[in-house]
Amino acid sequence: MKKIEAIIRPEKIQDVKAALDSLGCVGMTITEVKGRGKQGGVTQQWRGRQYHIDLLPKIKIELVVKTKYVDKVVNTIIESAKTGQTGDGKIFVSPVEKVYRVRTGEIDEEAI
Amino acid sequence: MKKIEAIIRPEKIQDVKAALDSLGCVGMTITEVKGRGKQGGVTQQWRGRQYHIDLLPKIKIELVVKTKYVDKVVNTIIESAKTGQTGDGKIFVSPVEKVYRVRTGEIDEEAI
Amino acid sequence: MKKIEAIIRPEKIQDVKAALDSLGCVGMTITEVKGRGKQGGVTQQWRGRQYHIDLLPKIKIELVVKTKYVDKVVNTIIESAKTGQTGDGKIFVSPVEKVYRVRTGEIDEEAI
Amino acid sequence: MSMEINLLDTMWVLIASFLVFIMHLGFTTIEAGLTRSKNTISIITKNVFTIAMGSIIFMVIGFTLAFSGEGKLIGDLSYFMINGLDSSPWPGLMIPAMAFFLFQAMFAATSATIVSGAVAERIKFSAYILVSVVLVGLIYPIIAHWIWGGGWLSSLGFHDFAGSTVVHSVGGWTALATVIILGPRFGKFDSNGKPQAIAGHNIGLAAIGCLLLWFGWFGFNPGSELALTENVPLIAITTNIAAAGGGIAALTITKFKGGKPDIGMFLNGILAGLVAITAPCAVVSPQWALVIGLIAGIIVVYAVEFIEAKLKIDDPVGAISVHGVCGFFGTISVGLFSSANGLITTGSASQLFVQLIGSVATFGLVFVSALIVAKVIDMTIGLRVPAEVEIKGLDITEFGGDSYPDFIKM
Amino acid sequence: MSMEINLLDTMWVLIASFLVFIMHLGFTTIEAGLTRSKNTISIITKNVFTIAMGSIIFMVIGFTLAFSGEGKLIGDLSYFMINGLDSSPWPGLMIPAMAFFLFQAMFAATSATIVSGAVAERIKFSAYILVSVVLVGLIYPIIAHWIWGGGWLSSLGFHDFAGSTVVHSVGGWTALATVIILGPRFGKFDSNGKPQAIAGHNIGLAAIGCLLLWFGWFGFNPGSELALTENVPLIAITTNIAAAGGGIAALTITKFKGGKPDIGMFLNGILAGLVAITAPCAVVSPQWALVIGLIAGIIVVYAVEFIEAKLKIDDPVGAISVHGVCGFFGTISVGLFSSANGLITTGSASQLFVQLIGSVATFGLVFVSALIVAKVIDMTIGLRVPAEVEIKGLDITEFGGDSYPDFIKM
Amino acid sequence: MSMEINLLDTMWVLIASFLVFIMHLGFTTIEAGLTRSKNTISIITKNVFTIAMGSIIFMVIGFTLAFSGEGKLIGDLSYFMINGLDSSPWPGLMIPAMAFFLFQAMFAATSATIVSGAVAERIKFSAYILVSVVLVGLIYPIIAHWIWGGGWLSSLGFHDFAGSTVVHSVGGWTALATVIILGPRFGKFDSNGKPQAIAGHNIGLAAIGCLLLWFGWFGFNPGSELALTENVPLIAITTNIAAAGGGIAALTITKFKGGKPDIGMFLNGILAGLVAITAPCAVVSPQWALVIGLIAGIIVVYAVEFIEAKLKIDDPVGAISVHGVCGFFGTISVGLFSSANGLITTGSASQLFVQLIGSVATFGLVFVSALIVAKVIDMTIGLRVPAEVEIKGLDITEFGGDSYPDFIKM
Ligand SMILES: Nc1ncnc2c1ncn2[C@@H]1O[C@H](COP(=O)(O)OP(=O)(O)O)[C@@H](O)[C@H]1O
Ligand SMILES: Nc1ncnc2c1ncn2[C@@H]1O[C@H](COP(=O)(O)OP(=O)(O)O)[C@@H](O)[C@H]1O
Ligand SMILES: Nc1ncnc2c1ncn2[C@@H]1O[C@H](COP(=O)(O)OP(=O)(O)O)[C@@H](O)[C@H]1O
Repeated sequence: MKKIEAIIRPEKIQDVKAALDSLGCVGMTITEVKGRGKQGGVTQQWRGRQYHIDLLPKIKIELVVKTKYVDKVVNTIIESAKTGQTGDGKIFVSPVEKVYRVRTGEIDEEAI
Repeated sequence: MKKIEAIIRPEKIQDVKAALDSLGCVGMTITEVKGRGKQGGVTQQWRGRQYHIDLLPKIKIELVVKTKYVDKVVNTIIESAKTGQTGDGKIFVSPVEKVYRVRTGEIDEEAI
Repeated sequence: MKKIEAIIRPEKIQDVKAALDSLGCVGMTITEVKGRGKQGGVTQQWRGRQYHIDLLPKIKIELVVKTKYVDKVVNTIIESAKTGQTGDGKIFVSPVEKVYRVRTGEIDEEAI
Repeated sequence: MSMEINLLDTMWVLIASFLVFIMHLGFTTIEAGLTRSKNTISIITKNVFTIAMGSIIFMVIGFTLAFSGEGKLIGDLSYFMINGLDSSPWPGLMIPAMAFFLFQAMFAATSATIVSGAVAERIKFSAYILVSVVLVGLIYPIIAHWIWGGGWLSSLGFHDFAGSTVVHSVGGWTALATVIILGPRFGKFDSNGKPQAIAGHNIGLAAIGCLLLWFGWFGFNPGSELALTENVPLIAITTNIAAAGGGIAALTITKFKGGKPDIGMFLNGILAGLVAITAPCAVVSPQWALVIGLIAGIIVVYAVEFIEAKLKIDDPVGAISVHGVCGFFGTISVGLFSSANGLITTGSASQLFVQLIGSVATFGLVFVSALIVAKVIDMTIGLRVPAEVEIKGLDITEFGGDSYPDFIKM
Repeated sequence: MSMEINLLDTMWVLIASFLVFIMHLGFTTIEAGLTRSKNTISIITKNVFTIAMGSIIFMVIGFTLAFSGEGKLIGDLSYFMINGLDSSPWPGLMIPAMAFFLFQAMFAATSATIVSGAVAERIKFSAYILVSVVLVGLIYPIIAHWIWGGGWLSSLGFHDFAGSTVVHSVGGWTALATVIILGPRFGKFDSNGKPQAIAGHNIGLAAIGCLLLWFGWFGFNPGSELALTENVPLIAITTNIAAAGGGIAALTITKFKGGKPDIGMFLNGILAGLVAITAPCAVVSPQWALVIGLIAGIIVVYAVEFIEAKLKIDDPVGAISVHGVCGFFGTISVGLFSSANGLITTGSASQLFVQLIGSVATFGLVFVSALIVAKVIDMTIGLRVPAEVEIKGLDITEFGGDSYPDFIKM
Repeated sequence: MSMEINLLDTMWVLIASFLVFIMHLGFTTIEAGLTRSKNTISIITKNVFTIAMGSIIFMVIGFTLAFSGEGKLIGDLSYFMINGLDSSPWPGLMIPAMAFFLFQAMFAATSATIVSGAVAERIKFSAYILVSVVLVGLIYPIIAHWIWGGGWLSSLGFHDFAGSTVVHSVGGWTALATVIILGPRFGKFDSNGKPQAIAGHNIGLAAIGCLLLWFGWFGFNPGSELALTENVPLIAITTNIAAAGGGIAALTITKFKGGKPDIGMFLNGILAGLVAITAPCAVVSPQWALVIGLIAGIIVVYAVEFIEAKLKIDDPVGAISVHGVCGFFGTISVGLFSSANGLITTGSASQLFVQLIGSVATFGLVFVSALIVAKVIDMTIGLRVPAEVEIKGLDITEFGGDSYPDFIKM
């Protein structure tokens, strides 16, 4: 099993959710995060004075999936989250050794 | 060392903390997250119109523990977080290669 | 590639960001979290009655970096985030198998 | 001259003006509360702008167009820049002309601030400025002239004591015309045209707004007597009981329709009752006022539903239903329930007929002229922000700020 | 008839009524601020409901039970639905009956809204509706009749100028009885019975509430003169200085008791001073008013502590201490500090004795009847929401909403 | 005696006092909104403390120093503890001495609450208490005596109708002196001395504050007539139009200077207009009032910029610019635009000269004495919290609380 962590634009969350739905991939956990990278940040103002915020709001989606589905899921996320402009985000895939379902105690592939 | 990530119901956080305490397992980091899965979401209303929220508030607990404690900790979490209804959450275990304590620079098992 | 997760004091985020900047390490994702550990928590009061909060606000920085940079980045974070008092935080390093850039579909080291 | 001034009346009208002023804070907070946090600076700036700009424009041009001259359709420029107004009594009243102006200025700006809620979360700030300037400087003064300034409707005997039509319907119909051109917010209707709920961000703010409006209405209606007479307590009572009735009716209906009592509709119901009683407040009994309030509270729930689901019009705070529709109902209710000449209370239909004429004529003028204004703006500087701006929120894009910088938001 | 109306007095009573109205916004915001965000829609709906429903019920039945007839214990139905009230002067006053009614209606609803804070975060909305309807429609009118409507306590010379007992103690004791049946919130006491702090969610809202209440009290107390006399400035001063004294005393005590100045208790102390001065405001000097305020501010801190830690009663906003206990103290303080017949100021104990009788009799009637009402509700439709509902919060469960949908909460 | 009391005037002054009271809620909310959430309890406690403490101190000592005796520089102790004040008319007025006192007490506390915003987010609570006690008990009374209490400036013909100098400049210059000693907030200037923006936390609260201040100003200025005369409507109009002008000017300037309309400056601009019109409100025409407002709105934008970028002084809410600088401008504007003797309106420079003398003398006395007070406090108990306390926020450290415990913050 693998964990897919996708950092995406907040405004894309509905599209990504819908795309994953149509893949039958419902389970996920999301977190509000802030990120920086190539994208330049934004300038805000406060009582006439400008200031720069380099950490921009992003959403992190975490999905644990069976290894064989990783490519499909990653591609789906890329397609539905892409705008082509800097700041679209990153996807990280990492190993997961065990999965448990709290409700039933089921483990690993049954628990996903 | 392993990282245990447990997604649980927000209302269970006190119970889980207490259970981990009695295990002597104090260190942890928690994050407010939202999740979806088998659990159906909730219907809210706004000025008389109903709408559906499929991402429900959850809490993610992250603990890095020595490998030998993993089973004990996981079981303790399962016991204290279970209600038996869909939405109880998931636990993921994944490898951690190195751990540092910022304050002292200690590493690995000393740092946990 | 490795993922570095650093849990630090919120008041240190500017210093850590600046230190990482000067290393040329710009990309990162941060999350507001709460943690407990050796640090004792705080006592607050509400209408004259005191209560204890054991989960204190922390910031989690996540960076995915090439394996060869791990030590440098970890040391930089330790230096810039340290105050010497309990509660300074932890750093965890774990494996990442694949990285994608959503915007371009680039993978792995090109995508970081 | 000073012989004719009644200082007690003067004080009453001043205090009523201050109470109407605080309604602007009511509108600001209720509209901010019922919209999303990414547009809070935008809506607040618009509402505060409205009272500031409105005070100036109404002084420069609005007052004279509304309240001068002999014209049947519009005033003249004899009080341009309120030149000539002083502390001598305003004709027909025992208060200084200055006091009369102040009260009227506070009124004028409320009609514009009504629009602000309906167009929220997507109108360009520059476009809103134009709409509201035309409204306070021209459209509102014309209707005020017709009904209160000696124009043709006042000659006809049209009765709109405190402005169900002059203020509320004018605001509501301008809002309707503008949002038709403006279109719904991104995501308000799904691909099948089914309306979606877009929750506001702060119920506490909304409640502050609603109760401040109720509070301010004690200046709006009782103050419109423009003197402190023995009839004023009745006006305060009818105002209060209609608000109560509107709220209770709307709360009850949502409970039985949707399964749960709905705070948003409850607050809207209170305003609906207040808007409806505004025309008849001085000529109905407290008991009929309660009935008017209850009916308005029912109307507003179904009007919101209808406008959204059937007309596919997006009105984030329900301004069209509350001010337009219930303003219309309130105007008509004079003809139904007036102790002097209501159809139900006295059997005579003549007043009802006049009320209908006035309401329809107002609708016609306001709706058509607002439609033209909105269309012209749309074709020139543009009425609406681009989609990305709307999605990111107007605060960060048009105003460069964040209304709650310390908080983590969704 | 119109000869006897004093329009100046009429205006004063109207304005005072409006100021009392705004106290409802004060209660709404302070109670919302001092409770958790998962119950904000619930508390707001209850408080806004209270003024809406209260206006109606008091018009239908409450007013006539309080202020009609010759009965020593309760009025009759001669003013049912306020039939017969008009603009002729209310007996003994120079203001229209309608103005008198409006002022009294605003008062009645405040006693119910006091209860709302104490029962917050766990009462069923339907149960709250019943409690408050009985309070405004029956219990409050009885006490008002006893003390202000020509009943037995007024014959005895009981002095409660603006309602330390009639309004505040009645609200406070009803709250006490109801929460005894209702029980504490989940988690308020740990397994050893030690009280736990449950922090509210918005200090800004709470401060808005406290200062709006202080503001509204300038209508509550000075308005209770029911005329604009030369004594009114004194009443405004005693009111203001007691509020100040109550706040400063409570702030100081918490600083020396708990180590840090406490904003929640500071706000409660201000209200304690206001509640206490409500009975004696017209008969004490500013200097004694300051003393009364200071004492009330001390009392409230210890009363909150005692009720929570010793009686194991959970009162989220301190309503029982502020309104019940300090209402009692204020009533007694007439007998202690009145310039005319206070024990300390004049050495005579007779007034004190009457004040004690009245306070105790009120406590008896209100506490017992509220206990019965709460018990009956509990045994029929149920007084309290199920535990899961309480844990999830009343907003999402009973009202289907979230008060701050854009924000991430704990 | 009662022959000489005018009850209408009395009522007016009472109502004006209540309106001035609500300005304290305005200050509380605008200052809380414009600062960070980690200091919200701190700022709210300070502001609410100010009105509570101010009411007491002004009763004990402030009033007598300001308004008693024949001294040219300061009053005597004949009204210590307001002994001797009763319902007989205050000399020269037709209102009871008690009413005059109440109005003045509300005024005095506002000058202290101005300081609270400038010193926000870093002053020790105990130090703030001392500064504000000295201000309300000594500094303010001296200036009030000079200008309104029969002192040397009133003999000179200095005209400050409602307190541009007495209240606002006194508050502003005290703030200036205190923040000079106090120093800027951590992070306000970078290592090159470049000012950084430190955003406040709640624009909704700030807007509530601004509009409540505007509302309260209808008591502040028109109430300062201390009678209900035919001139009062004019005063209300000039007040309103200057507020509008100040806001519109500031909003427009920020748009053309910084690229985006700025809500914070917009609100500051409104207050700037109000502060400026406070001295001349009774002696200028509405047209000149608009000009005064517009100029004040421009001044405030540049003053904030100058104080921050050039003087390197940190004033989180702009209190020095709004109250100090625009108070000065308003005082001068009497000499420029007064219908009776303004330089621009009549060509005579003598009044302008007197206005300059008074403004400069006030600045001298207030600035120097506040500097001494702040320095003495700094050298004894300490003026400022330690750096760690400031970084963590004053709420958790000095007040043991969190203003929004349910929310996740940055
Ligand atoms: N090395 C990294 N480690 C963790 N997160 C990163 C890293 N680089 C980028 N990110 C996350 O991805 C987001 C988008 O990256 P950015 O460089 O701005 O855009 P793009 O990937 O399109 O060039 C960032 O805001 C941040 O949250
Ligand atoms: N595949 C997954 N990857 C990541 N998180 C998941 C996944 N499936 C479920 N979750 C998390 O677990 C929570 C509970 O899952 P759910 O399916 O609703 O209940 P249950 O596990 O009891 O059947 C979800 O809200 C989500 O946060
Ligand atoms: N075992 C752990 N797993 C995950 N997070 C931890 C663990 N131990 C500590 N932390 C995180 O690190 C933070 C600092 O730890 P703490 O023990 O208080 O300080 P120190 O490391 O200086 O002794 C905690 O608040 C928590 O967020």
